Amino acid sequence: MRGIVKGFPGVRALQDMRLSLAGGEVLALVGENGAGKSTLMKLLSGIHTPDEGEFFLDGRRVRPRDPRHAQELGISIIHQEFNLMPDLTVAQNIFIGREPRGRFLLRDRELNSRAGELIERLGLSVRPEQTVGTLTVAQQQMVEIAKALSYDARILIMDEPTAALNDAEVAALHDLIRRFVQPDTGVIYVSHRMNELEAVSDRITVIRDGRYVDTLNTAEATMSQVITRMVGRELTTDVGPEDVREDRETVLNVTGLCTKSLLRDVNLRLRQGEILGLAGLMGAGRTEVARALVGADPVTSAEVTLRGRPVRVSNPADAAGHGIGYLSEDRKQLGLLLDQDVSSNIGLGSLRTRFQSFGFVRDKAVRAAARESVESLRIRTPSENQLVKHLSGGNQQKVALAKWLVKDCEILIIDEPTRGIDVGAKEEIYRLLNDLAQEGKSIIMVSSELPELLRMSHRIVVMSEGRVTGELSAEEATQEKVMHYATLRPESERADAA
Amino acid sequence: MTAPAAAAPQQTDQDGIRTLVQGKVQQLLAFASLIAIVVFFSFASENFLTYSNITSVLFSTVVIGTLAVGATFVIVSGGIDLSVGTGMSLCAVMAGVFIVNMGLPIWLGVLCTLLFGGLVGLVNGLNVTFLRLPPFIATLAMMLVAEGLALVISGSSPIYFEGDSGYTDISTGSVIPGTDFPNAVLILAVAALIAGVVLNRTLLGRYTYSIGSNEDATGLSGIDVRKWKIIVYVICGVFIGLAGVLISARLGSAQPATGMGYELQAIAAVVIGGTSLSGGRGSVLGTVIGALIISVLNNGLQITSVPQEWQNVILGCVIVAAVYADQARKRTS
Amino acid sequence: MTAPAAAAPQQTDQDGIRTLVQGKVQQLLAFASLIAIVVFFSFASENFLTYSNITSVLFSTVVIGTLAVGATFVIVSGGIDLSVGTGMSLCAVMAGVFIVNMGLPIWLGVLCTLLFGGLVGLVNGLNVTFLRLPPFIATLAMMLVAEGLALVISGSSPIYFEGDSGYTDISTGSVIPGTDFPNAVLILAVAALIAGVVLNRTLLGRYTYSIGSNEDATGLSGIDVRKWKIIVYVICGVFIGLAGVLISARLGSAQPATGMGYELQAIAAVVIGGTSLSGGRGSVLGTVIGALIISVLNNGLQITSVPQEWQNVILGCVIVAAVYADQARKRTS
Amino acid sequence: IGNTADGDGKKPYIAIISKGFQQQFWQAVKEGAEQEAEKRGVEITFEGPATETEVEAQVDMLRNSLGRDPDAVGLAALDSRAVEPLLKDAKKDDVPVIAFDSGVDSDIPLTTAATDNKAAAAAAAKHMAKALDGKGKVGMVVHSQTSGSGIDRRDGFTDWMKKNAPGIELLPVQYGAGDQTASADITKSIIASNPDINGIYGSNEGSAMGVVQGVKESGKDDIVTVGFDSGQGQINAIEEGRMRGAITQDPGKIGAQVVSAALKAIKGKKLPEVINTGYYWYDRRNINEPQIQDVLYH
Ligand SMILES: Nc1ncnc2c1ncn2[C@@H]1O[C@H](COP(=O)(O)OP(=O)(O)OP(=O)(O)O)[C@@H](O)[C@H]1O
Ligand SMILES: Nc1ncnc2c1ncn2[C@@H]1O[C@H](COP(=O)(O)OP(=O)(O)OP(=O)(O)O)[C@@H](O)[C@H]1O
Ligand SMILES: [Mg+2]
Ligand SMILES: [Mg+2]
Repeated sequence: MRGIVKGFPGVRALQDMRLSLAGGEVLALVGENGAGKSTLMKLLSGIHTPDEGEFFLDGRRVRPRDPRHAQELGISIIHQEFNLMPDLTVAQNIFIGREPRGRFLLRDRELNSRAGELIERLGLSVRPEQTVGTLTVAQQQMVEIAKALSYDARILIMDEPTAALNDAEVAALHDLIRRFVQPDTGVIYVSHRMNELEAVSDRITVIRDGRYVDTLNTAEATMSQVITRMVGRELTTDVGPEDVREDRETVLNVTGLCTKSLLRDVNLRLRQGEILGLAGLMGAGRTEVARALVGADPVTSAEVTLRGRPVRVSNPADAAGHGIGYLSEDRKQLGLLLDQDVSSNIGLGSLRTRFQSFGFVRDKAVRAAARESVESLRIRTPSENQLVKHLSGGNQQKVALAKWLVKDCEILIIDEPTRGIDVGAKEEIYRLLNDLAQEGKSIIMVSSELPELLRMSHRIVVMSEGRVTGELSAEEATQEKVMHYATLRPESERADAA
Repeated sequence: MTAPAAAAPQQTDQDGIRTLVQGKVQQLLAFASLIAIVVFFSFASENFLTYSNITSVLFSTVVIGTLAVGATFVIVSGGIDLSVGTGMSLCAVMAGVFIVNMGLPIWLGVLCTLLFGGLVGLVNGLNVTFLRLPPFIATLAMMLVAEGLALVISGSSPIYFEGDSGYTDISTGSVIPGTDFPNAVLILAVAALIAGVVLNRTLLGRYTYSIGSNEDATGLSGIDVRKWKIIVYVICGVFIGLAGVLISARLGSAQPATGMGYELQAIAAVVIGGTSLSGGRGSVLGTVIGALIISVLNNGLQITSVPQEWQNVILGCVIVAAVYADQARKRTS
Repeated sequence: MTAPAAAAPQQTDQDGIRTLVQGKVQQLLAFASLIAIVVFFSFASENFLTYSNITSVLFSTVVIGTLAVGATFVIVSGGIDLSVGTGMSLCAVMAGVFIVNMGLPIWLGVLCTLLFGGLVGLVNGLNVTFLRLPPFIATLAMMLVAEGLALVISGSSPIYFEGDSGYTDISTGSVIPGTDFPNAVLILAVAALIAGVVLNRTLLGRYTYSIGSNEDATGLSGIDVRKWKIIVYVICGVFIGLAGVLISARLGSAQPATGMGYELQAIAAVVIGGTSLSGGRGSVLGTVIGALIISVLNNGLQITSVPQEWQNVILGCVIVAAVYADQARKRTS
Repeated sequence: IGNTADGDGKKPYIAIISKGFQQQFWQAVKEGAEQEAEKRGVEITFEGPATETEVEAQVDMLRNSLGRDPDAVGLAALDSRAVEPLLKDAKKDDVPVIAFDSGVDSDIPLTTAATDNKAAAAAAAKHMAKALDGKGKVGMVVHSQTSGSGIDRRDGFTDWMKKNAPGIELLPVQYGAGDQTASADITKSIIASNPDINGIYGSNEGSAMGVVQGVKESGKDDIVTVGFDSGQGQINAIEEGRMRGAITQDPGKIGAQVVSAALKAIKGKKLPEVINTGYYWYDRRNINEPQIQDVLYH
């Protein structure tokens, strides 16, 4: 493709963009948040139409009109934001539009068995007849992947498929990709995880500010070259945790946390000024711990003390009252008001404490704070009045995070805080989190990116199947040790899990 | 709202059997509210559980039930249809025009009426998809237009199906030999069965749930959302036409001014039956149970001679209790 | 549905000025439909644009307008309130009980009525939050209960405010010296103004939009969603009470059976005014314009002597046209 | 301004506001008024709210029609108090007001053309009692518990029964909003809970037809039904013997009287205080008599 231009009201998303994908290769597409990657992919799959420019497929000029047309052209896409029907089952989602059927009726048995085969082939941990709305974000991501792979596509576009995945699942996905690539098929792979580009891609195309910058052969390029081209400057990656003295006060102490569905006897201790990493594989129960702590889900038993005083947190408002904040891993469903603007979103959590007088909202103050966040997190938006749904995925994530940074929480529980955020901005966020810890705030950080956890945490608690299986200090923690505990099967009563 | 399990169609599969049984149990539990009410009234009045009273309860469910089954499609797809009530009067009037004024044979007149109902639905569907009007507005407008047109076409007076005693048999006759079990009830049963199969087992049904669940994602999956939405409204329209036939056959006349208010009752039946107004979830069986709950309550309160001004008060409280119990059960199971 | 810019609160700021102006222009354009209708009728009938007819139109907007402004809160928060119509009759009856039967002074009677309205809203709010009933069901039940209670309490006959001519002055009197401009219109204006400020500028308003936009996300942001939702229903209830006072003062009597059907008109006014039924978007100004569009159309069609059976047909078509034009403009701008 | 009637050759204009519009009864009133208007060379408009509970809508209609500068107004008020201020306005502008159907509790209307609903309902009760030989159980399906006509036709019926037919047991009144289907369902419930019922009364066309329908569907053909109003369905039912008989008013005459009285008022002539428009009992025996045929509407 060449000469692609696409504008939105107030934004020029793409200018003179070009790209080429050869048969049998995996092309990685990288760029900062808001650089225009997703927009480009949407043009390819017929969701948007370009203002200018043209696409060529096998030398023939094509113009994807709509998603169906793109499918017919052999283009299959995994969107950055999920496009799943929460009320339908996994199988129904995967084969939507291609249901096996007889003359009149659908053949659901066949549907389920086909989905079952596919799921098995991909090694997913879901059942075909599970309702998608009940799955975790990571599982939903896997369903998206299964859906895209189930088309016999020639070009597979994956927009940040691994943002919500664990290393193990990422490896499995890369396996799949390698199996998918045939001499006449190709993959465009968008990711912010630099280390996986080496593993999966053949070439890397870098874009910046909606413009084409360069294309490198993965084998010849170093990551710092890529990053420099991406952000237009050198990055320093020197942030790491400052030491926390052991004798610091314990802020939050949780013992015997159980929930109906998964958690069994979880114990946690969080010290002042500490960043506590929570590691585990998909479905280990980290998100459940976080949600249980802020009272978003009911717990069957738990003893929680806050600075030594026992407290009962029965809903997130209580938690907020105690100075506990929670950033959800699911920004779209649980984190953001998509139809509202950036400043409303950023101000939401602290309206009552920071931005009101006599019940009236002080809009100027909200907007000033929002502008500050936009600057410090480098949120790419025309103004703080832009609606959040018009931001790129990574920038939405930054807005969700900014809401909690603006609010002065004593304890911050952040679930996959850097999901979909580019390398440059990640550094900013790490720096900010570190500063918070320095100020004496305590942070529980859930992340599926082990390197990130290893780098940021003072202590790492590892979970598996709803139990805590290990605890490692920053010094002793290594990738191998964490994985060891994460894959440990607690001598669980498998019966009651079933 | 929080109950995932009233969810979309259930499948049969080795793995899925547990889900299936759970689902059935829950439907059974929704049914339980109805049973509880029936049991209560059976004790409250000896006249309640008689053959003739049961038929009359079923008969009184027919019109609301038919409208509600049609509306289920629209509501599952995430829309709403306020035009079912006055649309029904308009269709009844058109049945009169076709059969009485134009002298068409009954079967043809009925067919034309169903098609006319489909036309009403088509206009709704086009307004919702092509003009992109909110369904509430599009169908509210149709409600007003249908109310007016029914009066205009009929000249504001009922059309009587005089000579055609065959026509009233559609509702009040009985094909079951030796009984007076009204055909209308059988027609509703068959229509609901077909609707249930369509919603559960066909492409159309699948896409209806899909659109209601996430319209954008459905579109991005390459499905022509507009087309299917229009079809959904047309189906609802055909049910409006059917209700128009059933009510006019029951009364022996097309009453042009009788439909207003039925829409709220129909939607209430759908929602009591566990279909979510935000779309994506629901079932025809639930709707039928919802419609039955309403008519059993009405009948039971009348039969136990509760003073009429108290009937609505009690009706409101029982609806709250029934829906609450239903939801609470779903949450815990 | 697709119009982003009727969105949440507008801000004033250097940067925001363009957005602000755009927002205002769009509200102006929604207003344009109203103006177009007014201009049309001015040409169609010389009796339309007279002082007395304008006051007539405004006066006839009062009750629907008041209910619609209250319902705006609920709808912006993502709920719905079907009980505003019969709730209003119940409040009117209670005003009669307080003032006529119990002999309270007028101001106290009115205050008690507003509180009673708040109580109705409180029950709705509790049913929606603690019993987790779908708002449609909770308020449908309240609609039935209120309808029944109004009849029970009043003994099914109107309560007349005979001796208290002061009471009717609340609606029909005029505080503007030398005119007969009805107070009710001024009261609606003031109430709408306060509601607008509350919805746009206060914490409550902001949370109302947030809850309507994404209830889960709002809750996880540490906001006590239940509490604020209850408050929203209570506010709507107070407006129901106010409407009860205004209508009974206008009619000089509390009519126990007059409210049914107002809920649909009130919700229609809200939706025509650009508030989305799925919550998160809308404005009080839009609602007032929506209510005006309905009453101007009613008045204009009556005053130009359009045959009554055609009035609803035309009303429906104009609503489609007005809402479509409004949305098309929003899309292009 | 009120007097465009004479000088400039424009036809006089009479605005008529009724209690309803869609029901047969009001359509017949409208027709009578229109025929009279044509004959007398006047222009009229006729409108009414959708149901008899919509007091405010009627007030708005009256207000709007006053805005059209009528030469006279015909009004069937749903609630007298509610229209009082507007009647005062009319008087101020010298617009004569003719009340019809039920009286307006005010001295402004120059005359009232109405049927005595209570007396009419009493007549229905009398015929019911006669048909049952003065004993048995009687149910009532009434169209409204709040509107004037509903209350009068209920009370007229019950009062007469209590006073004159001690052998008749009246069941609690049920209300069906005049909706035929709802009234039919109610009738069937009444029959189900009182299998020994002997007669049922329906207080307007929709209720009466619903009663007939309900009786038919329940198969208890020996139940005596009496009703109110006429209409093709009711006439058929009476001819086929499914209904004993009904009270009809003379809506056409009411409409005509309103127009002619209004014309007299415009010309400044004196009017009687009440114009009784009468009511008639009709049944299988007398239905074909000319004076009955005259007052039946369909
Ligand atoms: N519908 C829209 N309306 C307005 N602006 C938009 C819209 N969609 C995208 N944009 C803008 O276009 C730019 C490119 O967005 P895009 O989603 O392509 O970024 P991206 O490279 O995928 O970023 P990320 O890594 O965060 O996913 C952004 O500045 C974004 O704000
Ligand atoms: N709403 C729900 N209904 C049913 N099961 C759920 C629900 N939410 C989570 N689960 C199940 O609970 C388990 C734990 O999920 P959780 O989200 O806590 O894991 P996690 O460690 O955060 O993993 P990840 O986020 O990577 O998937 C999963 O197996 C998931 O299927
Ligand atoms: Mg992106
Ligand atoms: Mg998680």
